[in-house]
Amino acid sequence: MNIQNRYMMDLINKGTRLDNRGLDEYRKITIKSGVIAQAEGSSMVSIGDTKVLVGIKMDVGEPFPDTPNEGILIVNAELYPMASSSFELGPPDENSIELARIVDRGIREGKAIDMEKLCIEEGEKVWIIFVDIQPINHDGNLIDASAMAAISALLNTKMPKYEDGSVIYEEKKKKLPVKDIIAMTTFINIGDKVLVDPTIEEENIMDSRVSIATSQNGNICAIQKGGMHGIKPGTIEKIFDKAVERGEEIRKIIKSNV
Amino acid sequence: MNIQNRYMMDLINKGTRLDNRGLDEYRKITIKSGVIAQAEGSSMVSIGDTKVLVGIKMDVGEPFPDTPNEGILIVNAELYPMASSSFELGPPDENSIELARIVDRGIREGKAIDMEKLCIEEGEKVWIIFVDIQPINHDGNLIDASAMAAISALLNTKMPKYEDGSVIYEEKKKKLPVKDIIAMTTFINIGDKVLVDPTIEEENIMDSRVSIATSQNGNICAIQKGGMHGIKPGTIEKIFDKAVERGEEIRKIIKSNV
Amino acid sequence: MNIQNRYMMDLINKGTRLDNRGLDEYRKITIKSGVIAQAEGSSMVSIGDTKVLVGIKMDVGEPFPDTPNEGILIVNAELYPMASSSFELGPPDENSIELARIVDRGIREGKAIDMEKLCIEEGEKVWIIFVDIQPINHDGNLIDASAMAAISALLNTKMPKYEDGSVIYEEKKKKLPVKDIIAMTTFINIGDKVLVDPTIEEENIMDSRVSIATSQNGNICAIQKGGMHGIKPGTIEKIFDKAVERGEEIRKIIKSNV
Amino acid sequence: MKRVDGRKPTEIRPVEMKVGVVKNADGSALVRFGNTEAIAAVYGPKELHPKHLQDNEKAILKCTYMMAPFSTTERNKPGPSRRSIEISKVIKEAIEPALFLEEYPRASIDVYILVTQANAGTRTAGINAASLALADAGIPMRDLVSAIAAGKIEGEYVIDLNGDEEKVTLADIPLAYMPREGKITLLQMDGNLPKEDVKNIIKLAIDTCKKLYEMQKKVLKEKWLKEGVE
Amino acid sequence: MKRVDGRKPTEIRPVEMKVGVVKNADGSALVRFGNTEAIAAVYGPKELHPKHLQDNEKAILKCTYMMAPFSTTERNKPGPSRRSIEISKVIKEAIEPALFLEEYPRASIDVYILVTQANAGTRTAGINAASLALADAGIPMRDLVSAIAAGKIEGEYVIDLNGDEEKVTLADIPLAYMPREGKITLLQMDGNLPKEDVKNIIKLAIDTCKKLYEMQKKVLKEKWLKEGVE
Amino acid sequence: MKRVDGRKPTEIRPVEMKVGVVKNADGSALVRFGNTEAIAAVYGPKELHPKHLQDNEKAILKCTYMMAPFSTTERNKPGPSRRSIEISKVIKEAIEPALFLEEYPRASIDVYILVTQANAGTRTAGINAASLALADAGIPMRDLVSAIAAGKIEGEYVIDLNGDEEKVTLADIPLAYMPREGKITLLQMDGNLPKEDVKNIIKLAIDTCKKLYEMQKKVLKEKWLKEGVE
Repeated sequence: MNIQNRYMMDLINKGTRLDNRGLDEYRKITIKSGVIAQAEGSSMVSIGDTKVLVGIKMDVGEPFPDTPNEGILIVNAELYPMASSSFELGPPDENSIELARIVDRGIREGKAIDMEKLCIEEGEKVWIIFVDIQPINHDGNLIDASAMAAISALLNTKMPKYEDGSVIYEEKKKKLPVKDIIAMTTFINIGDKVLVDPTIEEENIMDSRVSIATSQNGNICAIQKGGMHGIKPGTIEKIFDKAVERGEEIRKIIKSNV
Repeated sequence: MNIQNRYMMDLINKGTRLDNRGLDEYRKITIKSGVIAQAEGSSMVSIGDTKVLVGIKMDVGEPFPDTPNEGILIVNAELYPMASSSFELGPPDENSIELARIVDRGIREGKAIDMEKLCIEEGEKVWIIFVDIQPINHDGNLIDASAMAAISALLNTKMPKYEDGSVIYEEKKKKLPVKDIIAMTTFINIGDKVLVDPTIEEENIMDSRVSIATSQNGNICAIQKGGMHGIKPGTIEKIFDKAVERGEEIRKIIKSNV
Repeated sequence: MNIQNRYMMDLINKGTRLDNRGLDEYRKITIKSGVIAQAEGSSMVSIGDTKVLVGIKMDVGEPFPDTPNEGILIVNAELYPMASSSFELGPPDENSIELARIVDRGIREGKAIDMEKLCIEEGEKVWIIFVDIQPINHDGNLIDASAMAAISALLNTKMPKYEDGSVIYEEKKKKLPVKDIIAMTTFINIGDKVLVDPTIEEENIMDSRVSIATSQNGNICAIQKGGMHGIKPGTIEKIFDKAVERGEEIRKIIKSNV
Repeated sequence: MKRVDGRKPTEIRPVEMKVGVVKNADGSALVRFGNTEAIAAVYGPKELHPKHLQDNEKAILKCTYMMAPFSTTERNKPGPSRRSIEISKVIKEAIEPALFLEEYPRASIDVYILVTQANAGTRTAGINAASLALADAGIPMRDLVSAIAAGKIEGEYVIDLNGDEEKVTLADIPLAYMPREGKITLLQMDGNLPKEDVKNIIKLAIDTCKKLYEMQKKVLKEKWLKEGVE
Repeated sequence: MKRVDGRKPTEIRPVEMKVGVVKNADGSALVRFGNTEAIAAVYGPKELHPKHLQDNEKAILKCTYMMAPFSTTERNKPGPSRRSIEISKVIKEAIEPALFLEEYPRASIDVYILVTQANAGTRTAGINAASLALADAGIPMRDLVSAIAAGKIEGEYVIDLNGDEEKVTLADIPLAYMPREGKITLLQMDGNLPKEDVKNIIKLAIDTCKKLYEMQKKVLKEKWLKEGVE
Repeated sequence: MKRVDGRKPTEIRPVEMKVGVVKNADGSALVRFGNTEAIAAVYGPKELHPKHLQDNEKAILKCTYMMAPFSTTERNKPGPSRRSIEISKVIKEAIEPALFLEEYPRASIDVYILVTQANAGTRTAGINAASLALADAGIPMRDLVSAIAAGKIEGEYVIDLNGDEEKVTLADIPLAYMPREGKITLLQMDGNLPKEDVKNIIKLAIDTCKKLYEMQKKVLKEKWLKEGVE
């Protein structure tokens, strides 16, 4: 382990971090919505130096056979090397797929969108919502920034008109029926310490990572453990408690930016 | 040439093999059908340590324009590296494509399936039969093992019900209309010797390989020569005679396992 | 810079070239049309040792939503390594895509084909024209050879019959409605010299490349600048004048071969 | 509460575990829970090629999870999907904590999982099989990894969901656990439940992992005994 | 003649230029013309891996132009398209003339352009941003590269076409120019016009590039002043 | 029996053979049988890059068979297909027996075949062309390889099936043969016939290969004579 990492570890063991934050403290969060003229909804979220842009596009298509009266949600993440030298050109890799699927599960399982309101004609035509996650700068905690930007962009979305079999993107009126504001909180553990909102340097030395999506009523609606080490059941339980608390705060920040 | 190969050559020239078989002798063959709950038909075939699992899936789709009243046969082989360190991850390579196409030609040209009985509505809807070949362990003679598993799986197949435009996989009654039991026999030649059922070690030193599919009436319905050496016309003729004989035996084994 | 390149440069500065041509002089051009029995139109063009074969295939499909009463033009180039050791196997790379798109733009913007005459049923069925560019030997100036072969092949094209929803390739009668004969002329500059019809050796030492498509009335309908150096506005203007002149000559050659 | 297949809430499906099912591999295993079956094969540790991909400080563990095309009711299109790529990643992260990769610098250990039958719980079946296959390959391990999914149906916590149950459970929580180390190595959840429920489901899954752990050890012991005899 | 958005024929859309927008990059910039916006980030010069791709005589410049899926009215499918591959190529050829690649043998300089909003003129916005990002990265340059598209509508030459205008212009001529060197580094045309018109449109585009050049220099100067202060 | 195109059963279509049709290649040839035409080009032997793909004991022969998109009645989608990948493999195995690859360790010999017109018999036309191209490249060969397909229509054995005949033949048997060595290097069959028929068809194909062999030798001799003169 190099000197910087050892120093970081020492600080963490003392309950503080390279950027002077407490282990439980987020970096500064800013949300700017409605930043993309061509998108139905959009939001740029910064958490410290991590910046993620999410745009929402909508289209009309056939529903899945098993949900003939529900809209379709498609979440996609592009880890374009512009945002980090750790990203690579090419088709989506396991990291970009995992990121998209975690955010997808949070929205889907948390029933953030009223999918039945997106049905135009049962079994024939429903709205498709494309949530495209585009990191602009990656300095750790992409998952929380992406989820926050996705929810903020969905809250910002106005649906285009659908008339005579075509989507009229020029006319946007109705808001997207968002039912719940999902909050995603990611924790990493290093030794026996648990940190929120890791920077990239902290992620590089983490033992494991747990991301938890919670809905407005405090329920947990998605979990994803990552990282190359195991984690104790007791630590997981503590993280659940924190996730519900933290989720409330994140929800407040998101709401105050609508 | 290394010592083991030289020793194998010596044995072969004396008319025997590393595993004490005669040149004309197959390894032990076992067939277990109906092993996959989710498949319409399935069979696991072992020839010595070579193990191939074939599953049959059926679906309904549009016929090809030039055969509007016939079902569609699709044969696919996945050389997943689980089964051999000589296989590689990635899209099908020339070996997996050749394997699938040899088996496909045997079934197709030998008219093993009554394709016209698979027509639901001429020009509109026909049954598609997917034959998926999945080697579990590759110790030589994949072609014969795959063909035997494919035919056995087809014989084991029960067609799902088709009702009101959808396939009901839960209800399976009618047997697939199998008309002919194709037998595939592969020979390799090493010098002027001809061997059946080669192990992987024998395949590694072979001059050439000839696979022959025969139908119940003793006709030849597909041939594929492989390998990096030429083969004499006289040897080919002898192989044809043996292929017809051997085919009879293989057919018996297949039938006794239905 | 190696000796041959230095010698080439010296010659060019004196106004001549390795193959004794003047800077403004094309190599010998030959056009042979109707060389592919299976194609609706075809042409093999040689410019010196550069040889390009273009074949035209037609089919019927749905029009693009924004041009419901127009046919569809698809231009594709395959830089198969048969034609040059600088080509590589694999999906189209930037060079093959650029080549196809330059030729496409010349034909499209020059309105070489009367696309409205290719409408069979508005919004439903239109003719699709596939222009496939297949270099046989690459000795420089692929762009001009490809464009010339494409136009010659289009002029050579007879449309198949369309009856009862299917294309009858066996019956070809009507000529493709070609309205304009586009001429493509490519110039390279090396230092302050401008050369037409570069060989591969000349392309290897060029500063920049400008390709210009002109239509029969002398208008410019497509430009593409390439190469790793900038070019002066004055040089560009001179090239425009030459392009219009040269275009006339090329059009004559094309016409004389119809 | 009676489950669709007659099981009790905390009862797992009939389990089959076998090692040595793929002769060519350095280690292999088959694990079946009812109509869910996975085969795992391990190749390695072996020198990694090409060399520029080697890690000088540890072995590189590669995990691939693949479903046979015939393993699902509707044919599963061959080739990797977004789902299978994510599962390959979480399986790797579930297994790696059990290995001493730092003991094999410049090497690779390749784990291939093939799902031959899919009726829910394929990733956990795959982890159980992979863990057995690694042990069968004789690779030193901190611990075996055991895995199972659990959920909540009609007010009761249920273990080892099958395909029908997966559609109605309030949550699907696959979990992998190293019993001796006392550590969770895989944890995912799809669903919507208060955190207390989630905690209880995790406890149930951990308890079941401990039972699977005993079964895994038994299978390995039998194999070693048999080998000793031969 | 009044343009659809009220501009005069030779008037560009409201321009925004910023540098340093991507912290991780060695240099970066954002350039916006109305509702067309591109971000460029530069990584390098740095040693190129794997080694067998290195050029012993110069750095290898790689340019990638990508559109965000939400940057267009109809969602743009992710991944490279024939159009984006061609544009990546011409952008590289527009930028390379400004660099001293021979100063960095065996190195690579990677330029990534992301179009976040597309309302015509994305390649020229991308070139302006890339040129700023290279300067922001402190890479020595022969000159800045400025770029704009021009055309002819209803008898008048017009600069900086927007999406609506792109559909009706008689020609769409994107151009990149190094003002101090006096050289055109990108020139393309789609359209149908007499050569005199084309020459005039090129002149108009060059004049506008000179103005953009001043804006680019101002943005860089401000950044350097600010850095000096800090 | 009269064939659709008026040929006798044992008559091949009009044949054209030319060498040196691709200047850039080390050797090249065009072979046409009626409306079936293939061009082959050979590059090599040359050092194989990257080095880790080299074989220290012999040259690596690579064969690629590709159909031009316009070579078929319905446009052939560009890029490799399952069919073309299989044919590339069997062509390689048809040609390799004629070469002394062990004479060129660490080298590669690349054979590219382009089918420009497809009216049945493209793989055999490709083999004839590849064999000529290898000889044209001056690569030492054990023997030339000649190839033709044969079948049985209306009770008669017929040689060199065309596209219409391919649809009605009881068997389609493409074969490649080294006449001096007396060895078959390609043999495939689609069809359904007693083994005696198959044997007879093979004999017919071998006889025809011997005639093609003479034509191939003549074309090469003419080329060498001409070169001697120049």
